[in-house]
Amino acid sequence: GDNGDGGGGDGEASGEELNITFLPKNLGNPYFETSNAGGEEAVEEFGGTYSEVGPQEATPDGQVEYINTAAQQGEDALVLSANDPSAICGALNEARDVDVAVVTFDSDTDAECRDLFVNQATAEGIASAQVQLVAEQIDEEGEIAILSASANATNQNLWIELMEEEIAADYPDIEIVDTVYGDDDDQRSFDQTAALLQTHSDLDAIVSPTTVGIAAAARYISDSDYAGEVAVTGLGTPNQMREYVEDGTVEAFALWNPEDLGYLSAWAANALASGEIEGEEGDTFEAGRLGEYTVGADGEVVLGEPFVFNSENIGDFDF
Amino acid sequence: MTAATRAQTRASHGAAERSGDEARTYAAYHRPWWFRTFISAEFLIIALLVLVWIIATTSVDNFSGPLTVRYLLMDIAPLMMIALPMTLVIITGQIDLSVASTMGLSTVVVGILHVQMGLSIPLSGLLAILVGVLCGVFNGFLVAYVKLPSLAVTIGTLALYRGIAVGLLGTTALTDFDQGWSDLATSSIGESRIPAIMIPVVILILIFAVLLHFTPFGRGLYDIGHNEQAARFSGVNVARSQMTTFILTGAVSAAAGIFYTLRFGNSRGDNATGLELEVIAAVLLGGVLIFGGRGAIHGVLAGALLIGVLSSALRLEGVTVNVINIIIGLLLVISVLTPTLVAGAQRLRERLSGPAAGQDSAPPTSEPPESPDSPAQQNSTPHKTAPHHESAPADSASTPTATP
Amino acid sequence: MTAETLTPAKRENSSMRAVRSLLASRETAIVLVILVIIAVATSFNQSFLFTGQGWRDLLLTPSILMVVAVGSAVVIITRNVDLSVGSTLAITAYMTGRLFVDVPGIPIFVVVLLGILVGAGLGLINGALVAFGKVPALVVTLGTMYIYRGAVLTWAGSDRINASDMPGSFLNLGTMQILSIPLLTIVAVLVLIVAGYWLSSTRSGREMYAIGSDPEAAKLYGLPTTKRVIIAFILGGALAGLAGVMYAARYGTVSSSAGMGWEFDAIGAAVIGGVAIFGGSGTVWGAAFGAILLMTINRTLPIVGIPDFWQRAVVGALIIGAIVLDRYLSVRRHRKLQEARDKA
Amino acid sequence: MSLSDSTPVLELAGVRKTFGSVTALADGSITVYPGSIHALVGENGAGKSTLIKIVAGLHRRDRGTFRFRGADAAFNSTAEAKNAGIAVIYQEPTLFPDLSVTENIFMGRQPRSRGGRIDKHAMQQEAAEIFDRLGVNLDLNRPADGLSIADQQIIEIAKAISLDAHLLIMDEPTAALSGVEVERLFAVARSLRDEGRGIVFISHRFDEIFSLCDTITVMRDGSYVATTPTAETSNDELVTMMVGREVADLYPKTPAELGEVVLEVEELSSAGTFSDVSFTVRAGEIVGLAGLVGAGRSEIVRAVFGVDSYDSGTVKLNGRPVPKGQPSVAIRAGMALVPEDRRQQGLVVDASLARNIGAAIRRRLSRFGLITTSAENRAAGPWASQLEVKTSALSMNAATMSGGNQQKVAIAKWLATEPSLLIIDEPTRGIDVGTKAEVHRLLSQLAGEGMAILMISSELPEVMGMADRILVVGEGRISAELDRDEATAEKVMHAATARHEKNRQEAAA
Ligand SMILES: Nc1ncnc2c1ncn2[C@@H]1O[C@H](COP(=O)(O)OP(=O)(O)OP(=O)(O)O)[C@@H](O)[C@H]1O
Ligand SMILES: Nc1ncnc2c1ncn2[C@@H]1O[C@H](COP(=O)(O)OP(=O)(O)OP(=O)(O)O)[C@@H](O)[C@H]1O
Ligand SMILES: [Mg+2]
Ligand SMILES: [Mg+2]
Repeated sequence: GDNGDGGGGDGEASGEELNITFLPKNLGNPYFETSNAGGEEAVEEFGGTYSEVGPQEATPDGQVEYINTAAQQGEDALVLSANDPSAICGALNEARDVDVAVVTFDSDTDAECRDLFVNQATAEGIASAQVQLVAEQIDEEGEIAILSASANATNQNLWIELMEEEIAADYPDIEIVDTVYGDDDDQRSFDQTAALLQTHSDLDAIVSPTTVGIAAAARYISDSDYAGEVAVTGLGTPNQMREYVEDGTVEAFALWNPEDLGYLSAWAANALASGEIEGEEGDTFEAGRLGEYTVGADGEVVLGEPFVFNSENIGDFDF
Repeated sequence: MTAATRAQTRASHGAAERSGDEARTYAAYHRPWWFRTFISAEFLIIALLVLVWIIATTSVDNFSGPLTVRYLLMDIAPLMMIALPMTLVIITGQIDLSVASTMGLSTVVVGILHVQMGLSIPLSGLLAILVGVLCGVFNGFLVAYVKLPSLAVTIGTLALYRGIAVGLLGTTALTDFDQGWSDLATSSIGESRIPAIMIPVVILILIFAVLLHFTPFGRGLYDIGHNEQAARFSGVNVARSQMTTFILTGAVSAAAGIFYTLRFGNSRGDNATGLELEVIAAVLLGGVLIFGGRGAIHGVLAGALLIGVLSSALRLEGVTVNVINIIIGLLLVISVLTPTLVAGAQRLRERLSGPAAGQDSAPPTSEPPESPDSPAQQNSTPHKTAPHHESAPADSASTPTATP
Repeated sequence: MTAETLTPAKRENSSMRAVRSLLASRETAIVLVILVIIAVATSFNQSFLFTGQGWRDLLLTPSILMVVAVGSAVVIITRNVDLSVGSTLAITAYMTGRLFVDVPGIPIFVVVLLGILVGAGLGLINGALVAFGKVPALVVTLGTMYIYRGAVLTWAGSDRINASDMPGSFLNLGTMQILSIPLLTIVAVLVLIVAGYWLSSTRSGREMYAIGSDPEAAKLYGLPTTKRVIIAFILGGALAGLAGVMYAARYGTVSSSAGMGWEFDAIGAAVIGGVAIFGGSGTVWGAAFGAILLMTINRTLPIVGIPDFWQRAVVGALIIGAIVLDRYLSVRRHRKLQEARDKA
Repeated sequence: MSLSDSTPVLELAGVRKTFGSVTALADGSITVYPGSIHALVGENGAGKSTLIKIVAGLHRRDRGTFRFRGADAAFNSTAEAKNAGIAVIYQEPTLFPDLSVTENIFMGRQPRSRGGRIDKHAMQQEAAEIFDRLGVNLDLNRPADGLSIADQQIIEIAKAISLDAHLLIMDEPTAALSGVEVERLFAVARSLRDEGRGIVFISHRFDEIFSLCDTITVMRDGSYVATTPTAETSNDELVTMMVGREVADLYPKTPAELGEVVLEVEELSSAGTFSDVSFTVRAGEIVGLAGLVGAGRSEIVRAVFGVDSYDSGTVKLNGRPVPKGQPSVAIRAGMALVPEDRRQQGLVVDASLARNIGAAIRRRLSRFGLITTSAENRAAGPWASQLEVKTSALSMNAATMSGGNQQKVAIAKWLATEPSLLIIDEPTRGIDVGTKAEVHRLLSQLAGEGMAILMISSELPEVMGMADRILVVGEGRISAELDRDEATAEKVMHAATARHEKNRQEAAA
């Protein structure tokens, strides 16, 4: 580890051992709990020190403090999901200046402020998986609304944009009537669902490309008069959604395996911090049980295709 | 010829006429200088700060690293800035809970003017400060002239200003700020580790220290906090002074908002949510009495720094924000509780040492059961507070103060 | 100077007086405002009121804040304030989930009881610090707000309770309706009725007002001020604790940030409802109606086409409006009395 | 009704109470028998209120004997005293402004019906009965907030009566009452006496004492002086016992040469407090404002000084108009006001001596807008020494000083502004006899140096001894103007109560 003149941190003391910090969008988010568990698993495999820090609220300024702390501590690598593409750039670059390897996953920053971005799936793939899910569930016609995380979440915004394009092109009878933001906060997402249903009485489906949102929407609808009337789909974790899939509120939803995402990100960080790769296009690295990955354009590494969960297969998963 | 010398001549005159005694002279202070310096609430918090700093330097990895001072100061710069005018407000016995909301509004205003409308940073900053001043005027008007309780008013404007900020931008964030200015906000002074923001912060500190401790205006603020009525009888313009303090908090909060915006390159309605409580915690930790009338700038700075150092050190130790919250909360409660505990212990000791007087059959010659200058007794004189007036003056007397 | 000419109709017919004071009361005014808002919202969107779901949400949404606001109102009436209720709510909400996870099969009523008890305990800490420590409530509860929130953050970490962690029978309570009235609303109304009756019709209740009206005079009267202040805080805590359990049932997911900012909403509701911030006057009914007003406005804004981002601004404007109105009314009353006395 | 063979209901002997450095009560003694109305008299600050606060459980005595109904007593709270059967009407009404008149009477012991519910009907009825007995007509449901001092005092009385106590203590209950109300109160007091209760009555009005009370205890400077049956004493004898010396010695005003008109007040009016007030004060002159407590004298001078606003009229100082509502301007124009309540208005008691003395001249003490503690110390020292303030250092808080010394500081603070007009409200209220004489000497000396002085005092001998000219205020109007030579106690009292009499006649008609 090369932690600058950090005053004898434990990185140096233990020689080869790498310090890797995971910084999710916010704490208490089950999605990141799962991905971070994957990260921890990987760090244990290659023998580093894993730590997890994060803000309470999913805001960029909250993340900056932790990025600064990581720089102070002379961590070897920082693995984070960005709350804002540019707001945290300055802090990230300062961290990189003191030789902290920066890997983003799940939600990217501008390409020039990180070394690698581990993408869960291509944005097109994610968007189109969700469009197909909702189209199937409402027979390709009707009003749908989108319940997103915060209005400036990079990944969500990109997916929403792509979904809008795809619907406009391929599904003329589907109309997106509203896009609202639950800020990845339960209560707010829950209340937003209620407001959506109140405001748009002819709504046929809610698509929520965020795990907190989809769970809140499903929970609201499951015991309301809208159960069975309004479809809910989007991106969710099996454990959170199990109940609603079983009671029929939710037919199917999609997600990649967040545990694998964290796992891959940790390996990528390892490869960077140990000097194995530079993060250039074409670099390849080993990612434990997932096999070998190649860095694509703009320093992007893609995990794979999203996976669709439904009542038949949900019992096979526990995360 | 000053008033004082004239008084002196008259004094000697009068004394000579009356009794021929020599005119009495008075010592300036009844306590030696070391007592005044070291036995004070402010010194206590400074000592605690130094202690925590030493412990952190010696036992927290990386605390002595090159980046710590820089990030620490940048983190608490808004806190320090707003704590200054907040000190003035609390010394007059009022409170301003709307500062963080004003700050949030200011970042939104800067964002809209600069990013969306293309105005330059200085111009949008100036307009944001103007908005902050307006926020302060609104608070100040309701408190000082309409005579509404500041607690209720600023709980209202806490929601109102935040609501306008969030309303204007929704949850979108504007992030496209002029890079030059953003770099300036996060730059350091020359080659040092001190962030450049400390230059305006130090200037503000000096201004507020002089304003509070060395001007008639500052003296008036203490008077208002101790006893608003007496202040008015002395010719202090109570309403105008209060108005001024609220305008100052508004303006400085807005300025802190500009720094915040540039540092994080981020204009969002919910920026700095909850900072008001941290500011108030810093001010109270620094020895300012919530009822008004007591406190000093150096104590408040120590309070703010203490919060900053604790947070920084604990974060480096991998302790998350929750434990930091608990520690700040405990410090706050203990700091306000200490005088009562000390007085209670004293009373207990006196009660134990004297015979149990004041029971059913108090012997006529028994010793005083209570300390003769126990403030609690003086306080029990029946006196009627005006209905709209806070219980502050009455209660403050019951909190034994640790003034040297 | 005597009062003869001032009040010619001394012993006015009591039922007439009741009607008149009802019409003039703050509570009536707020109910009217709420009704107007509901009418406006319904005219924009029929389903606001006339569907089962609309009706249920109308009643359900304000219920939890109502319970917290009732507790806060009692504390404010004694000339204190409790900033820690949001954190208390978070603790008991998370505890509720934890109990179901860690003690499988625990009876629901035990969980409810524990929620109330823990809330009361946290309130007792506040009350004891305020009453015995002679420390202003604002500072104490600011401190305990940090401490309680920190405690639940430490306890929960990044853990969160999901709907599937809690038994369906418990979650059903969150949405269950009895004769089309949601159970949580019934709980809130019961709390309100009991607290309202206690404050208006018992000695200890009236003493709350006396203490808030003039603490010094209360001491001269020989009222047990310390005890009463502690009771107020215990009650405020217990109701926040109950609200935490209700929160878990209603929202199904609980994380450590539950109830963030509720302390200001609860105080805001009380102030809007006519509870004077420095104690002595106002009713829990007013506070409860204030809570309903706040939550109903929140839901109405999007319906009438105002982005709900403006919701906090409206809340703030309402609070300011309410205290300015109170001030205006009291000045006017004083002037009238003054004039009446001059004429005498 | 024989006094000697029954046990006294209240017995105090050698009771002492100090507040910090102030000895409020040095040797408090009184013995009250059932079926007796016992007057407690003494000058302001003699310790009467302190004595009864000890009986009421509000203060704890430092030493001395306290027996209630034959048993040793020491109440730790007012609740204990109340439960034992002691009802107290305090000097200042202590009501809950937000609560109704009825509730104020019964707070903490409301009649209850089953289930602990307050029986509001019974409560109303009981309150109505008490008010009938007192012969007053008050809206029972209105809040106490905004009631006149008189009405507030009546509620206090009703409260005490409803307690049905063995001992009823009334600390200046009549100070704000009109003649009719006083008569009613006396009737009630006599009937309570006839029921065998003990009553302690404190008043500064001798006529009331002589018509109501059967025994009189006199106090002076915190100590017991004498107890005598009313029948065996006289007005003059009481005064001598209270004051302890010949009255004339105390007021050494030396005639001074009158100069220009300094203060000129024309047709000053303020709704509800005073109307059509016009007067002048000349350099070297002491003008006294006399009148009953509550007549509005303090309000007049507060308006003149600018602390309160007024509706119409003009104030001129040295020929130039003084804008209303701006004390800072009045101070700069040369006006000074030593207010009546030094703890609440005159001083910031939690601030140091130096800060207090410098408080009104801060602008003058600052250089380039900056003020330092040493500048304040330099300015304060000479004034403190001129007034012989007894304290150890300039940094001592005013709160640590005795009342008399606080008053000196308050005066010093205003003399430091070098005013051309000094307004001084109750200059010697609650300060000891020695200091009193010093203050009088000082005022006289200042007038001699050409200062114009406007003095308010409720002590008739003080006004008559000190003032060159006396303005009598009754119900917010100047009802008489008397020169030093023509002023007699009778004339002043007559003018002060003139409108009271008129009211009483109107009310009777
Ligand atoms: N709480 C207190 N702290 C300090 N000094 C006090 C306190 N209460 C009373 N004193 C002082 O004790 C003395 C006696 O006061 P007290 O009120 O008993 O007089 P009093 O005889 O009732 O006078 P008055 O006729 O004006 O009501 C005064 O000098 C007063 O200033
Ligand atoms: N708190 C109050 N509430 C209502 N009326 C009041 C109050 N204080 C004073 N007043 C009224 O104001 C008028 C003047 O009162 P104040 O006691 O100041 O007169 P004063 O002549 O200065 O008497 P003092 O001898 O006490 O100085 C009276 O009519 C009185 O009833
Ligand atoms: Mg008295
Ligand atoms: Mg007066």
